[in-house]
Amino acid sequence: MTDRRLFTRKLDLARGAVDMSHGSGGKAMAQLVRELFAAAFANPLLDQGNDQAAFDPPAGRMVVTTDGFVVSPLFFPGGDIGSLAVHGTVNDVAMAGAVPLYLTAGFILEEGFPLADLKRLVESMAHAAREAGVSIVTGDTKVVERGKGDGVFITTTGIGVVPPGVAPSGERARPGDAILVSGTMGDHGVAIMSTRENLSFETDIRSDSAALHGLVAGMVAAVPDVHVLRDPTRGGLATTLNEIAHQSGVGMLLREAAIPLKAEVAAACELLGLDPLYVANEGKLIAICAAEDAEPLLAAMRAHPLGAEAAFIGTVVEDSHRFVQMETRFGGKRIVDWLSGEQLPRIC
Amino acid sequence: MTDRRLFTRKLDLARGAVDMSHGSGGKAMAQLVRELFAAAFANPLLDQGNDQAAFDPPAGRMVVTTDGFVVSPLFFPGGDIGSLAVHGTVNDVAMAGAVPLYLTAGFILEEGFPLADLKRLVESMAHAAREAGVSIVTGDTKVVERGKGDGVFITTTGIGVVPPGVAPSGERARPGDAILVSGTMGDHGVAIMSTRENLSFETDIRSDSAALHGLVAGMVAAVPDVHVLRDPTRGGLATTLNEIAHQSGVGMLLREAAIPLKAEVAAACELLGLDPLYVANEGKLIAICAAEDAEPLLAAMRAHPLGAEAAFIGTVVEDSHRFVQMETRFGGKRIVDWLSGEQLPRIC
Amino acid sequence: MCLAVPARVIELLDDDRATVSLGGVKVACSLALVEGVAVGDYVIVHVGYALSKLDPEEAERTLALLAETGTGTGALPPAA
Amino acid sequence: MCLAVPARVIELLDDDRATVSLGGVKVACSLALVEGVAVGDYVIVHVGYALSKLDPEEAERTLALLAETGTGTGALPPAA
Amino acid sequence: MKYVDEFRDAALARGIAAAIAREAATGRPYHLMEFCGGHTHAVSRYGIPDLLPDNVRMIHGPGCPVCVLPVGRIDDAIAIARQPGVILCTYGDVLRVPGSGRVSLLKAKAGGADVRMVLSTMDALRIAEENPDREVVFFAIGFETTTPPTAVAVHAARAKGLRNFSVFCNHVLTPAAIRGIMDSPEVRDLGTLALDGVVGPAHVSVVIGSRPYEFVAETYGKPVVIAGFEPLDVLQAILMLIRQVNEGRAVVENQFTRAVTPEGNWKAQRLVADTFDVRSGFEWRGLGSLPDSGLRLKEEFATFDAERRFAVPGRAVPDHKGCECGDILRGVKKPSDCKLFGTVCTPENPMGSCMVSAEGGCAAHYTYGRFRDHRLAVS
Amino acid sequence: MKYVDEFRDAALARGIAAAIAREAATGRPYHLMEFCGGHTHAVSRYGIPDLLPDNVRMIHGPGCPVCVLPVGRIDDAIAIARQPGVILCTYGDVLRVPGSGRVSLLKAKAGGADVRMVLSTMDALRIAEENPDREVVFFAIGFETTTPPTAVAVHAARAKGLRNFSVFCNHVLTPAAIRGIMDSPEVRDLGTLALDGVVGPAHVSVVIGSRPYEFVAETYGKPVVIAGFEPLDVLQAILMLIRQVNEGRAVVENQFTRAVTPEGNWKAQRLVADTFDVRSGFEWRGLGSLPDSGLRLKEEFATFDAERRFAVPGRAVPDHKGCECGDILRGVKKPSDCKLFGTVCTPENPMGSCMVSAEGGCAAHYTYGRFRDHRLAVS
Ligand code: SF4
Ligand code: SF4
Ligand SMILES: [Mg+2]
Ligand SMILES: [Mg+2]
Ligand SMILES: [Mg+2]
Ligand SMILES: [Mg+2]
Ligand SMILES: [Mg+2]
Ligand SMILES: [Mg+2]
Ligand SMILES: [Mg+2]
Ligand SMILES: [Mg+2]
Ligand SMILES: [Mg+2]
Ligand SMILES: [Mg+2]
Repeated sequence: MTDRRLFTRKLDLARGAVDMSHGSGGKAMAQLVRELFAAAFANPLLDQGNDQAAFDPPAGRMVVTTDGFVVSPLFFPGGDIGSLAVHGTVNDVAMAGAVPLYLTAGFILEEGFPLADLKRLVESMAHAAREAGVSIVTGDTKVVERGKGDGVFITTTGIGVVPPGVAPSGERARPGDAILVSGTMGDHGVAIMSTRENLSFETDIRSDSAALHGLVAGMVAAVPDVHVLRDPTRGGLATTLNEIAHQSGVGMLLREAAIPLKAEVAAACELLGLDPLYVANEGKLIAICAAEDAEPLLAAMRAHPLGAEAAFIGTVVEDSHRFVQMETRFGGKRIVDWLSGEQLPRIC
Repeated sequence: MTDRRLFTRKLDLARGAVDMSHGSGGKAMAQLVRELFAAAFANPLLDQGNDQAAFDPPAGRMVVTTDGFVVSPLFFPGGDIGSLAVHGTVNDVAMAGAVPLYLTAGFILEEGFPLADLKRLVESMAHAAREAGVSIVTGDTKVVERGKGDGVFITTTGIGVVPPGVAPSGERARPGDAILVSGTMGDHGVAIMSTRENLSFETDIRSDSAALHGLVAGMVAAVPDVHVLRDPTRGGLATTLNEIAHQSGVGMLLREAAIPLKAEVAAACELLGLDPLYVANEGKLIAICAAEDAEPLLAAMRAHPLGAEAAFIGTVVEDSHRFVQMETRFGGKRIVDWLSGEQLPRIC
Repeated sequence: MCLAVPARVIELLDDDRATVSLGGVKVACSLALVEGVAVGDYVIVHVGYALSKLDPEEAERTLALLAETGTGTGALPPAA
Repeated sequence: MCLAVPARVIELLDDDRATVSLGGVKVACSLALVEGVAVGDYVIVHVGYALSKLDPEEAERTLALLAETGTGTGALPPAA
Repeated sequence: MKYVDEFRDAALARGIAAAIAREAATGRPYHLMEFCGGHTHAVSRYGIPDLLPDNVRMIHGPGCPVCVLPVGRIDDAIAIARQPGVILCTYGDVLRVPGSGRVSLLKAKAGGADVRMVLSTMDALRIAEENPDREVVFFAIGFETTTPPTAVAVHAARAKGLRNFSVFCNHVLTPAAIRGIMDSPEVRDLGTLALDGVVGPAHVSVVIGSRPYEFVAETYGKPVVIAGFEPLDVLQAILMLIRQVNEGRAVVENQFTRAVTPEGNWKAQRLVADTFDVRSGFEWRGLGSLPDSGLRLKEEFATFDAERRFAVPGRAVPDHKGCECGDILRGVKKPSDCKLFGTVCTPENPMGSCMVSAEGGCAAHYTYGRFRDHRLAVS
Repeated sequence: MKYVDEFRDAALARGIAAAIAREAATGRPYHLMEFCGGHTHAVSRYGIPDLLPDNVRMIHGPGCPVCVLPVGRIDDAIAIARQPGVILCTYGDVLRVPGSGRVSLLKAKAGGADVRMVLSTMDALRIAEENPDREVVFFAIGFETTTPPTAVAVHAARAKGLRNFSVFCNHVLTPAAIRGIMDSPEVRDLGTLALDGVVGPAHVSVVIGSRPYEFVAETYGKPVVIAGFEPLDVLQAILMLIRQVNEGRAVVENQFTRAVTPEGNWKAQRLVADTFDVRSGFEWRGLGSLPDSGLRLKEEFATFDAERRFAVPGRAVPDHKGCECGDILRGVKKPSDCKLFGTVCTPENPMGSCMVSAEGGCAAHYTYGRFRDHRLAVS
């Protein structure tokens, strides 16, 4: 029996819109799932059509992570909420040093959302997953009334497996460790800002949104004992380093001049009175390792296209106050504190 | 170093409200996570404070499942969105015959949502997880502007492990199989409806929201080869049976008189012109097994408090049209079709 | 569209309204279209309004007739 | 609050507005508060308005002075 | 549920069914039209055809107010709903009915119109009171059963001095529809629609009584039995009609004596008469424009009349091509006679209103009874 | 970034720092007040104290318009924002400033008020045009730099005939504030605030020129150097002040010659004069009510004046207990002198406005410089 028999008319993916029936659990929902999600994400586990995916566990420690994505606008230079929802979660898996295997995806759709847009971002999501070598193995769809949502929210969960001997974790930074970043800071946040109606400026900056597990694979092959890996997303480099300092009970000393920054990102931040160290990234990572591992780790990073501009930006120090400090380009010293309040809402 | 040093003033969980800074990735978010989520969900994996949880894989096939929860109202007779988000996902894990182990939780909060309500439902969630013996091992929080969300949406992902020899799946229903349900139909949906402003009626019906993995454990111990397990949530018994019929390429024949139904649920449906077979359940399951296994399976179900009213409601038949048919209490026959459109939005 | 249910009046409310009960489910309904309704009466409720009282004796008569008909002894009900 | 940046005018727009560029980032700003601004000029931009032109010669003079000062040879700038 | 469950008793049903089989064993066919959608729904949902002998055939009638509403009126309601500031309230039944271009009120809602489902006119009034700066329009549809609650709302709105409440009135009258059927060429001239009797409206008759149907017996010589909506009520009415036919009688009989009297509810009738005027003609899907078949608000309630307050397209729009709703509503075709039935047209993608309402002939047959088509096909 | 990066050069900074160290080696202290929040921010962010000898001490002044706004005016803005139909637009700086009961505009927004951050008065005008049925209020705050854009908006609103746009005016004048400091008992009588010179406003002076500060030198005998906001500008101004002090001179000098002239921007000044009247007195946090220190819309723009259009509480509200913002704004206390600093009061939970704006003394010290307190504590 074919689908044609169950769904007499194909979803109008060109001109249709989400309505409440698409979340009702009935045939309209089954059709949306079948003709859009299952078609785009097709893989043997998902294709079974159960409410869950079953798989044989891989050898090695496993990791699981989850992130919700509420970025506004949904489509932005360099990506969209669909690709971001894949990259963001793949990266959180990768930050455990792990190889990502499976994703789950939960959609919360707002009544009236154009199916054409939904199709575009679901296909972008499918593309990102294929590129990253992960399968979207199960999912869920809910629909909320107009005015109770904002187009689309996506929550993805990622599952991966960690190679033996690899165990990066936020509490493993030790005084003397080297702090590395994989590339320029703030690209994603600036790309988002450039699209905001009340900020709008013109720039060639695109989001750096990318899946980092390939980069990480090279890194842990070179330095299995990397102490910390983390992606500086919301809150940017500054906040992420403060989190790590806090978790590990250490201080840090950065060199402003060493932090990679695109000139246009710096200029956009100047214009808006923002500090690029607080601006979000979606395709960059921070790595912290023993001082003697810094050279080979940096080399491994630079050997991967996504780490070509990797840099050694500072050192972990002993500090009971857990301050992240920075030698400014100007020659003075300052704290690089947690983000307080918000720099810009809804960047991921 | 204590939290007091990082957060100078405790979150005002009595009178405070969510604002955009709670989703910014900065210190306000860290505090919300620490003082509310981490405090309520505390467990060794979550306590590490990483962006992902790592664990040693259990022996046996694993399952993963995800569901978003957007129920309105957030608090309803018999539960709330927090307990529902645990039960719903634990149940989707259990419907694979699996033992649930870990949950992840993604929150999408609307600016202005009272922290007191958030605390209440987070604690309800924590309680439900403890009762179910699962740990919430990682999570995520986003905040959207007022008018772009609806208080709280929660997406949970569950991970579990399947005992050897157990492999229920939606495509395994075979002609001749027995169709069982674990109890009365439609309680959850009627409980939700009774709270809706434009429907409001008075009834003692409470949601049946409950974690079914304990019931399932007894069932698969008694009949490891149960063919299909599924929880008839959105779309109710009718839609779920149609899904299974479609997946397995079979028909079904139900006996209306055998389907357990509370008198008040029947009355509420009569009043609203609804069919209880389409009304959602959150603590009930459908089991399909070989005819000869029906007796022991029913006995195992009835031995568990959540299956005390379990019943044998029909039989799988050969039917190239995959019709689910029913002998009415009245003596006639009719189709029990997929839900078309929506019976009631936002019940889960 | 003409869905209506027979419900028992369990409480008279102000504003010409009443609480009625159907199988234990209670709901408010308007009495604006009927007269002389008392607690204990059954009314036919449609879109939130009682349309008329239900006559219990006639209901019994109908059921009796149905029972008789089944055994071939039933007389016809009277012409309207 | 008094944040302002020096930006180069790259295009005059209608409505007394211009596109200015700061390090390659382009943004629109109002010229309502300045006069005689031409493409290529640098202006001080504050909350979306050009507040004045920037004098390139004075900027050079200041930088020269800064350089000299560092080596102890610098004269003081003139009193305002 | 007292007065409900008793009328769904399977044992009694078997008894009546036996009596019907016995008494209908005359070698002749019985073509009985259930006028009401409520009866259509009961027949399908309880599987009544399984209890009837082959020579007793039920014909679906035009008694579904959602189904008989012409496409143009749906378009008008959508046009009103889309006007800025408007909240359009209506009963759930009508939300999914496709207008022109297959746009329904539900789709208009997804597109941004503020359309709200209400269970009662009281809810619409409450919404108007709660939203003084919005225009609240109640899209009123229904037969005589549903009209008095609309009248109550209009009077209450006037008493409360509500200036932001109005009614888009689509109330219609059942006797006119029955007359339309009886006067149709298929019944009168062609004889293609054989009609031996009519199962008459239950809840409509609660309001207007059984008397308004006497013309059917008197003028057209067809027996009528007013019947309740429970399946035993329907079975009993069928038996009563068969007896009239067998005896060559044609009168109006009342099976639903527990709630219907010859006179009906005078209070409700008076209120309706005080609130509405009969339109000289009103368009019915399938039956065309029928004289004296629709209501509109009286002049004195003009400020509550959405048709006078809002510009509506007011265009007559033909049914969707290929949709046989019109013929089905007249009883001259069965749902399975429509080429689109179950293939192009399903409850998820209805091409016509008969596939929308649970009381529409196509929806009832699709949802509950379509297995019978296949059973026939293979037998 | 041309004209930016050059003024952040580390090599040049080392040269100026060496010159300062050399020339300040006189055995006497130098107490220099940077008037502007922009300077406060630059000093802290670039770590300028690390480049200065111990006897050169920078004192934060009252030049942060967000910080000097009294609590009562925040309360007024919140009261306006909460009125039905109002959209309150303002610059981002002010959103987190706590009013009474620690309620900020951001919290009011979370509570349902429609508060929008704008980057320019043009955005507020656009919002007013796009929402003709809403009342759009621009919460105007700022010094002479920020006032002309407000004036442009008011004139544009009049030209466009906008009836739903108004301004809640809190613009204040810097010379009055400097006079307030100079006249304060700590400077004049008690001598508890030693003041050897003032780093004068950069962008304010772009608009009003350097001349309005001459009274500081003439009346109070203190040297002033108008300086740009880049760190080299500040360093150079410090050197220039040290030289004046060493030479016993007290004049107004201009370091920011690339954008400041003695006369300033006449076009902007004229527009401001045409739009606003000077209030006879206006309350400054820390300085009390200062004569001729605030602006309000002229009578002819009364319809654009939110203070005349909306009822506001207009209550004077004392600062939060224990908050030393007032003393810090007068320069008589350092942030670390406040008992609440860094314990009860942090940027996430500010008790006073000085902990909110990046240009507030407390926020700048907390965010960039507080490690120095601890360094001192252990050394
Ligand atoms: S099946 Fe659909 S298209 Fe055919 S008559 Fe019925 S409603 Fe119209
Ligand atoms: S630290 Fe806080 S409380 Fe103390 S003066 Fe500064 S702003 Fe006021
Ligand atoms: Mg995560
Ligand atoms: Mg993440
Ligand atoms: Mg699901
Ligand atoms: Mg929206
Ligand atoms: Mg991360
Ligand atoms: Mg699931
Ligand atoms: Mg589920
Ligand atoms: Mg399920
Ligand atoms: Mg996260
Ligand atoms: Mg909301």
